[in-house]
Amino acid sequence: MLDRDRALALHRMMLLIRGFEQKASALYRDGRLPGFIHLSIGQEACAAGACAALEPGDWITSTHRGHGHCLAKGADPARMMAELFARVDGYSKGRGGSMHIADVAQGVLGANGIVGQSVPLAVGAAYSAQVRGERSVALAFFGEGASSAGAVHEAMNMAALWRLPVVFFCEANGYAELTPYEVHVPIESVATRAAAYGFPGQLVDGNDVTQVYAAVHHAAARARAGEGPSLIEARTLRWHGHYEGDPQSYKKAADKPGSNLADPIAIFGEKLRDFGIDAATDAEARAWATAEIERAIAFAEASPEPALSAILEDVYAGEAA
Amino acid sequence: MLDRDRALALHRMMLLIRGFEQKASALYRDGRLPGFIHLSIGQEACAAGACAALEPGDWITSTHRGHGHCLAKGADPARMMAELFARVDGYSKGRGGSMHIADVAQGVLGANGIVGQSVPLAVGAAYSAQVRGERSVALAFFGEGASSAGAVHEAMNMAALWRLPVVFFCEANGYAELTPYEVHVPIESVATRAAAYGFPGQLVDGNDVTQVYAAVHHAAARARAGEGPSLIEARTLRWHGHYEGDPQSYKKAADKPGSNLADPIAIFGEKLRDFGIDAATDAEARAWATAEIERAIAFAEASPEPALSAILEDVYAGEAA
Amino acid sequence: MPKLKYYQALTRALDEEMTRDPRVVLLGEDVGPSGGIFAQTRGLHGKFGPLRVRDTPIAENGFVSAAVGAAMTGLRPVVEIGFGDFLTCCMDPLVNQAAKLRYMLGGQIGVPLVLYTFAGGGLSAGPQHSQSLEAWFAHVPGLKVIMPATADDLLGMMKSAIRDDDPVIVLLGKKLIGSTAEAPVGEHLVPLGQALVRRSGRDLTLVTLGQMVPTALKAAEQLATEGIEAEVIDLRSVSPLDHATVAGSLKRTGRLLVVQEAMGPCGIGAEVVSEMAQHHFAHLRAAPVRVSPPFAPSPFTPALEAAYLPSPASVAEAARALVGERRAA
Amino acid sequence: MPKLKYYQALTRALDEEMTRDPRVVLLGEDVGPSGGIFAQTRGLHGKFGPLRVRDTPIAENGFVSAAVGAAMTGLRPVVEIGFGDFLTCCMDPLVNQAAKLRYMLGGQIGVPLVLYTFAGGGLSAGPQHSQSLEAWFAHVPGLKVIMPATADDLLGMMKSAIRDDDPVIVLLGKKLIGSTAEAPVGEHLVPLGQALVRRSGRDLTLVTLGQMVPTALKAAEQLATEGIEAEVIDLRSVSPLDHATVAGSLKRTGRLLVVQEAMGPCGIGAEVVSEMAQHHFAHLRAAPVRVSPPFAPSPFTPALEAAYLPSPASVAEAARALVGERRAA
Ligand SMILES: Cc1ncc(C[n+]2csc(CCOP(=O)(O)OP(=O)(O)O)c2C)c(N)n1
Ligand SMILES: Cc1ncc(C[n+]2csc(CCOP(=O)(O)OP(=O)(O)O)c2C)c(N)n1
Ligand SMILES: [Mg+2]
Ligand SMILES: [Mg+2]
Repeated sequence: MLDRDRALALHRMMLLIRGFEQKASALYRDGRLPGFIHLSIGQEACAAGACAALEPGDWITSTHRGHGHCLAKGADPARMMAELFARVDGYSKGRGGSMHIADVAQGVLGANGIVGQSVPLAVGAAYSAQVRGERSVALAFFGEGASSAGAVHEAMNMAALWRLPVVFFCEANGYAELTPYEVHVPIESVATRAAAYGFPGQLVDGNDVTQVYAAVHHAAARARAGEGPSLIEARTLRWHGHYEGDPQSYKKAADKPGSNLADPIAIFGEKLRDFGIDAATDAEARAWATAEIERAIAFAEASPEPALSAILEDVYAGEAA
Repeated sequence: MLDRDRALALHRMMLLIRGFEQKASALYRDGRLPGFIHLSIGQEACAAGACAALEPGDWITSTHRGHGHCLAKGADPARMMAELFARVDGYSKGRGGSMHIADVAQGVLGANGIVGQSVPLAVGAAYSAQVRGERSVALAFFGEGASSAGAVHEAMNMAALWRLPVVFFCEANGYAELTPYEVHVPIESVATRAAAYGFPGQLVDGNDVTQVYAAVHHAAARARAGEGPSLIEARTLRWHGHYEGDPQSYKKAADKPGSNLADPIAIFGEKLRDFGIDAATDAEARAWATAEIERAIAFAEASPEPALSAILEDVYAGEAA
Repeated sequence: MPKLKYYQALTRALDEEMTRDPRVVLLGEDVGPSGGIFAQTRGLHGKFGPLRVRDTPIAENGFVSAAVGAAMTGLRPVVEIGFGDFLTCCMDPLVNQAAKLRYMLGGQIGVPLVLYTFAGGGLSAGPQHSQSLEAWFAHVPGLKVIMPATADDLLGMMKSAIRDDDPVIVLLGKKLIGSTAEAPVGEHLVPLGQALVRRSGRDLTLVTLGQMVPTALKAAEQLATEGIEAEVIDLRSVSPLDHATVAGSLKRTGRLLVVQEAMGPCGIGAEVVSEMAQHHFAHLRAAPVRVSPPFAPSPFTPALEAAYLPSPASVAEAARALVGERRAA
Repeated sequence: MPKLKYYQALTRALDEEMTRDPRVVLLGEDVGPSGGIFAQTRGLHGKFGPLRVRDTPIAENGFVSAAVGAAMTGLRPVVEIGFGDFLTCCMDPLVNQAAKLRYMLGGQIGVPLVLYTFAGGGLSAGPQHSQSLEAWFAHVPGLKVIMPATADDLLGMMKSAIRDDDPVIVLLGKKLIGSTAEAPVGEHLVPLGQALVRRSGRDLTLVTLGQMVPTALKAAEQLATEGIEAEVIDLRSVSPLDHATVAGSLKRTGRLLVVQEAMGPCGIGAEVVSEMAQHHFAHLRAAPVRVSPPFAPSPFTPALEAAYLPSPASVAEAARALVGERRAA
């Protein structure tokens, strides 16, 4: 299913996400980014694999931990970085920050600060496609913590009843804020819950981008064929804290920084050769990612702060500058 | 499991509920009861069977369609009727009406006008029992319509995580307001959802009081033994409209008034002899139920309306009359 | 003249707008084949089909949030929430999503969503089925909030709401469902954000809204027989709120009385009074007065509910006291 | 004197009350072994065990409703909601259940529930993590609402809230988390429902609350250097609201300025201004003034947020204009 081009694209995207977030982490530590940021370092295979399996006209909804999702669905790292810097060329004109990045033209309906709401929002997009007879699919990213939210149940039930073209992608990174999986999920796998709605559920290794890609590809095809929703749980690990600066004292030893953590980039790196990607191409990909991050930072730094008049912009229609 | 005494008690309770609600229906039609009322005629086996399987120290939470539940858990029909009449001796002092009847001393934590909330409220009562080391069990009544509510998912998940002594009793009466089961539930049975939380689920015939009793008895014993929650779906039929006065044009032919509807009282009536209950005892039970309803109405009619000063009573502590 | 009932105005508005614009869809509990509990959506499912007129499960948070997602992706959804009290079950999609998405997404999209619901008391529906929660939504930037009090306003404002590019909360009066107005002929649009002077008067400015409009008008009639002329202003929109119309009247009367069905603290009355006190202090020739129910849940008991809600008599009483103050002054 | 930090006051209140009363339990996301995201519950799980200090799943509606059920059956639960903005996710159990159950059940039970949350802006937390929603709850009979602005008030009011037999919503200031006060010695109880005059002054009554208290006090200091003496009243409780203390001050100063972080329309400021206008009109020697942010979501951008929130400078400016009006008068 994965040809060389797609494999290379996946590799490049994981590198871009990793690079973007490592840079964001460093910038945050240096006090250059305001507010809070939530990073998905270690989870790149989920964002990259899932979004690569979608088409340009498809939609995603994301969470508070959305940088990877947005990048993978085609958002511009430069405009994203400008948003982190709170600059006017950011996706939210610098007024939303990390938690509200969206690129609607690319199908990114937005990161979201309210845990669980990404799921019904995606169901709404899928309903929109159904009404208008479009072939778009909507994919909702959410965490295992979010799986407890009532909104998620309501959304899955509706999607099943209406046979909507939606993929529920539970990116289980081991924790929700400061508590582990088992504080939130009383069963072996969230994927089991698909049976509660009568659609298929599948648990995959979220550190293996090929598994993620295959599962989403299959689910999206199903959705597009009018066969309704699917649920995928991808198991991965959040390497960093819940937010940057989190001391992470609550983490299990094996999950702590410094442990030997499964690295989706390294795991896929082992397979590059099988896809006909040689070391030179790998090096080129790495250089490209680095250059993209540099471009992003230069763009962000060059972008001005929003004017004070922007406070009242975009509250209602017709109030853009 | 069911001895003669219990069987007779079940029979009497179903008669009482039926009698109470038929009378309420007539009174409502005559314009003697204000507001709206929701009746459970045809569903008596659920309330009677479930509550008979509980102990006096156990709790129930109920819904907008709660008369049967309240009676079966021991509420006084006279004080209930007074509430329907909006009189001061009603359970809510005449200020709540049908949808807010409670008798906390009997373990009835209240009917409730918000669909779904009966379920987390019961989970809270179960948590309370767990913290205090009491052996009480909480049972939540809810409809198949309510099963779609996020609050229900959140509650079941919590109950599973904390292994709480709670029984989730889904009284599926074929409709939620004006729409049938299949508009709300995308699978064969709500009972299937138990697997989403890792506790047992069971579908029973909600018109057979012995099945309901047995299932709840088992679930309550399990809960009391510290083995956690269970989910029971009982299939029955709402004979009347969603509210009294509902024209019911939306009903399937087989479910319409006048059709040959399964009658839980008649079904159990066939078995009375097996339990050693003869015709004379049956007649006595019927006379008792009629007398109880008459007592209730006399009590309600004799009770005064609340004084205008009651408007500000019981809003905050220390504001009782 | 043909008459139009309040609930039929809703059906007509939906029908006309769904006919005009294929992006308009309707979602809610029982809005489909059954035609709704008040017959308010009758005929729409048959006419526009099961995709555009969708019976939802009982999942207010979920389907309102889904409607937001649909509004972000090209539809113009209208959602029904049966009773205003159940808005407690979908605050997040309204307040943290619909209201803020245009802003949070830097203007990339808007959320052309309409939510209507039946609110208010007077039907012995009890504490959980009688509330008036408009003030909550007037407190939230990004939302518009309207409360049409007559069938023709409902028709015209609902149509404007559906054409509006921002989320609009429409609070309808349960007790007004059977009320009638002359049926407007042809396209009838009433702009949002404009109050209406329903009765002119020189002695006091009586500001009211929603179900209290008929009450206020009755009070005004009674007052007129006593020689007191109340100018009755129906706010119609509470966000944005047409302070200019209120101020214009106040300038002439010097007396302000606000009557609402909602709880007093932090209600629309508080907003109107404090806006007038702050910006039109010089016009106030007497202390402004708010009339609202006592601070308590809505009682089921008919006699108590009648005493709880503002009535023509209690409104007239407050007006007399206010005007008496003038006479004394 | 030993110092007490704001977040430590919370821990201490919980610790003391859980020690005193075994019915007090604590529920919330991350309140358990981790000790909370601001270290606000550190040590409690170890001391009181996993049943009384419960990490919940992310299910605000569910666990707040469960806490109501627990409160009906003998416990006195305290629940944490991380950010005030997430109150949108548990409005029903608060408004339709906790607030009304005593009434609906005819006084058979009460709901001794405390919900605390971190609200307000000033930390570049953006539109969904910066709101001040106290007005919603002040609009609901059956609830009490408090906003302690200092560590000692937090300690004393939280303890009173836990002992209160009615549901109490406690809105804490995120920006106040690291603020300090002198640590009260021994049992420290502050009654609910009482405002506090934090600074005396003859020229104007500056009413404020929560995170705006330090801002108002700074403004008052600046004003004092200019010869303007502001009396600063910290409301502390917004429901019930201590109008008497405000009126007492207003009687002396004749000038009213209300400063809040929440949106203006239907906010606490509207309530205070209209209450004073209605019942103490004669004391108002000038138009009362409300200061609040513009009607828009809270911007993430630090510079914009600083301009958006009331600041010592903008408050002082409003005070000067108000007092100038006096001088002109
Ligand atoms: C409704 C709501 N409740 C609580 C929070 C606070 N919160 C932010 S992230 C988070 C944990 C989410 O866990 P998970 O869904 O597993 O996503 P992850 O952070 O692991 O990516 C919580 C509780 C929130 N933002 N929204
Ligand atoms: C949160 C909420 N949404 C909607 C309603 C309106 N409503 C009252 S009863 C009902 C149907 C409930 O169906 P079900 O749970 O099957 O119970 P039944 O009426 O059949 O007993 C609805 C939608 C409500 N009371 N609360
Ligand atoms: Mg997680
Ligand atoms: Mg039902």
